Amino acid sequence: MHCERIEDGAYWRGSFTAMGSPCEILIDSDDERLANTLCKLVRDEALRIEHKYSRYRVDSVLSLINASRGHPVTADAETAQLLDYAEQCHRLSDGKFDITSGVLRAVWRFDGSDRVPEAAAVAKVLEHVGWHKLQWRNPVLILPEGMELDLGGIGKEYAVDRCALLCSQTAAVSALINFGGDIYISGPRRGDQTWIIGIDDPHAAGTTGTGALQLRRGGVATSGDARRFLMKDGVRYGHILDPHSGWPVSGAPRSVTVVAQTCVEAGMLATFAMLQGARAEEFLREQHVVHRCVR
Amino acid sequence: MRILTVPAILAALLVSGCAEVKPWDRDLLAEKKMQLVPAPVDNGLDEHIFYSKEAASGGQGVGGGGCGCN
Amino acid sequence: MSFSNAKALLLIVLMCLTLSHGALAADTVAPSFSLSTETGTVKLADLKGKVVYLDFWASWCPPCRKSFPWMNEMAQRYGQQDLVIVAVNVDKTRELAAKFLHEVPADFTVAYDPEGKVADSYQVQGMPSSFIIDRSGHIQASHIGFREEDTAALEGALQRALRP
Amino acid sequence: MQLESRAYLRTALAAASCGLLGIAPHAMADAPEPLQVDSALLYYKEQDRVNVVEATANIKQPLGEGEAVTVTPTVDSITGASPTGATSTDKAQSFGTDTTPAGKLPLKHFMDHRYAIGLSWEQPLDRLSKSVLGADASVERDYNSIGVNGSLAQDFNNRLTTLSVGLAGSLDTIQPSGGIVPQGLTQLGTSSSAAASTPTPSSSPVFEDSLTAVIPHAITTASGLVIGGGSSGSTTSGGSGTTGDIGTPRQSRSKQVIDGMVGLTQVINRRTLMQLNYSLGISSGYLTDPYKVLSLVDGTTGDTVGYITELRPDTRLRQSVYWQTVLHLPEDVIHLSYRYFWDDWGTRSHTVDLHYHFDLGHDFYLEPQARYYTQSAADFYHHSLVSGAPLPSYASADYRLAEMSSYTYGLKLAMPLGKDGEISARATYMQQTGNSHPADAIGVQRTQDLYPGLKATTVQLGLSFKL
Repeated sequence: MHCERIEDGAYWRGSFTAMGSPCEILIDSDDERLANTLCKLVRDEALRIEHKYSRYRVDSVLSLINASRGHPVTADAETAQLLDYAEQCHRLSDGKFDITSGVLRAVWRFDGSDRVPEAAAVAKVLEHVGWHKLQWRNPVLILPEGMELDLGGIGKEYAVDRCALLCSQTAAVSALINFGGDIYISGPRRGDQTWIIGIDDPHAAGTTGTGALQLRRGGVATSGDARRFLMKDGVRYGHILDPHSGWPVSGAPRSVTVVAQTCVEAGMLATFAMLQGARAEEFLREQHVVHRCVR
Repeated sequence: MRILTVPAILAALLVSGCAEVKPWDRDLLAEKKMQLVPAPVDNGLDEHIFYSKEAASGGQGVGGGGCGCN
Repeated sequence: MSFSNAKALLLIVLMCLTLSHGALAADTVAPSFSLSTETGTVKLADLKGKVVYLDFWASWCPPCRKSFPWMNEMAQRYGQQDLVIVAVNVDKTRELAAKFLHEVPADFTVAYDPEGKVADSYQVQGMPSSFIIDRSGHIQASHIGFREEDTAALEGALQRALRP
Repeated sequence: MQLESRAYLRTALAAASCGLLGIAPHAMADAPEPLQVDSALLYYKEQDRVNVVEATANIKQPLGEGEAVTVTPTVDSITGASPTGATSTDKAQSFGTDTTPAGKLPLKHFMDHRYAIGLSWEQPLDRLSKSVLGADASVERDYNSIGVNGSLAQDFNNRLTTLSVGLAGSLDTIQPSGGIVPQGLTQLGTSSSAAASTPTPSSSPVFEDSLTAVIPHAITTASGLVIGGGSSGSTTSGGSGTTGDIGTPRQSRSKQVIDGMVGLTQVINRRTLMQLNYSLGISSGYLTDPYKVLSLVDGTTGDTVGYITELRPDTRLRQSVYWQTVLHLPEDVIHLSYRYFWDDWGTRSHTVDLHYHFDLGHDFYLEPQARYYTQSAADFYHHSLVSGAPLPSYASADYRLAEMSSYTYGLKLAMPLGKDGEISARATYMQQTGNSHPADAIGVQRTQDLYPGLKATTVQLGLSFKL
């Protein structure tokens, strides 16, 4: 954990790595002791959530569920809330958002190559995909063998909002929390100033090309990642998969960034927009949210 | 009818007496309890009872369910 | 109802109609103001060169509740193009405004004018009322009330004012 | 992929996300406005007379920008006994199966259910004016009503003044239970009508069952003379008469009511609002109460010797001036109104109504109410008629047309329910008093209370919430 004073920005910045992404917290305050407290608080919470819901940790709650082989598992309160939320998003997206679609990564590896899987291979994996195939009656979950849950679309954004909540409960100070592009801003900076957020330009990974956002409060999330795609016979396959077909959503933009009241909501709206494929921009305009859509 | 000169004068007083209340000074007037009929359902029930127990009726508004309780 | 009384009543009402007068006309210089905000003060003079969307609102005014999300969107959409939104609250106490802002957050500057002095200098006619002040400090447009169908015209006026 | 309707999805997703984090969702510009329900259950009880249980609700669905549709269903059930119009006398009187002991006011037991529905559509025409169009219908065992109404309100003078005009019309049909619409001013039970001028009914009135019209078919008068069962009538005992010949349709009458109103609302100052309405109403058609009679008394002894059906004019012109003021004290609010009502039936009435809204803080409030009402008698009101004397053209002994005054006291307590709801309890007590010993009472009538008056209490539970 590294906590340093950024003189020109007049804020403290804590940085660490969690959930496979660079994480930072910016605190609009001159109080070094408070900054350190908040940095530690945020890091601990981020690591707690990562340990609990990471696919890569054998002892995580998610791994235990994925290894339950059809035996009922009783979920704790926090996990139950996340499953309820996933179920609501599944319903609201007409089944397009499905946390059981993670297993498709077995046949889809978006490394810029042209290795598009055979239809048969995709169909085989598809047998283990589908929220309707499991049984979820809070707090008991029955996950058939071969199926896996993946909180990819929710976990990081949830961690951002959780950390922001803990910060605002600890001190009435403006803080910006950024876990790999998923951001929450708790309130206006001193002097009623805004935080300025640059948006990655997928065409030139790493440079802020598509204009910046000035925000006093709210969640920002980005769905879509320029670096993960396949290219075959001149056709670009984005990495957003349609759980019904098992194939990438056609005509999806390269990335969508959305601003909403919370990071979780912004992330879900961005994901819903990507799942709309060609209709992404129209969907976002209908939602009356501030957004950036990059094709 | 002579009797109507009273309302005409009342109206004159009513309207001419209007101090210019600025839009930003209408906080009290916007409150629910300051509406002319703050509880329409209570009002409707009362009107129904008095309509069926007295000769006089109405006066406050127009329309609203006929009833055989004359 | 005898005819003479009816005439009298109508005359009085018509007389009353003439009392009202419009808000500040377009192209007049926007009256200057200095108002306190949550974290300091905001002065119109400091905003020279920027386009200001000045909105008068109160916690007890239902359409105002609808205008805030739209103003948030405008603040985020045109913030970098020198648009400054100043929402002047005319509630008599700060608590009423605070309760409103808790439910309907503002991503723009909120200023307080409990006596309505600035509202009076702009001859506000209704709640909410908004004024678009161009970069040279002149009122380009004013609008009373807030309805969903008004937003297109309002955004158009903002874009015209923002055009360099 | 067809996502849920846009506005619903955004609200549902925001709510779900905030639910996950345990925080309250922020208001959104185009969130669909919630349904507003204001409902109430009323229990109305008169001393020895009528009981009414009524349930009603205003269900309002805003459609955005000030437009809204409101549905108002109402159900009430009325049971008990209502005065027949006959006066009490020092001897027992019997009406069909009901026997009224000496000194008691003859009452008629009945039961009825009323189902009513109202619909109104409120629409803003421009920033300063709005229109409300409505329709309503109500159905009872013996009374149906359908009506339409419309009103227009225009704001002037920076919304300090509002001029509103309204119009309503309704068509009511009356089908007396018993199937017969009695001939007015016709003596009961005798084939020959006391008043030569009115045609004799083909057969004496025959009645359906114990719920029949109040008109008896056989009377034992004070002197033991049995009137009734005339030459053509088939006296039925046990009150389970037949409805005339089988298959003849039940007789009915209709009446039309048109009401107009012009209203002026004016903001006087920051704390005071006033309203002044002038209303005009014309009712025409069958305005008589088919169930009411008048006692025929002996000119010297005052003994009841018979009964005669009432008859009211078939038109009525009603006018009223209504003034209300609402005054905001530092915390509390006073609602005071005065109404002067007059009609071409000769009734003049004054009504003063005062509500004092005690603000107890945090949306709790206590609201005592006091109402004073007084009216003069209709020209054709008579507590009874002298047998043998020339009949007036119209006559009714309905206590609601008599000279009387009434006091009503009420108290309402309300408290908030959740974020936008309210639960309330309300009770009122009403007492009507009139002239019990009129100067023109004859003989034995002087010993009787010719205007027993009415005492009634109500208990009402209210529930408002948003869905």
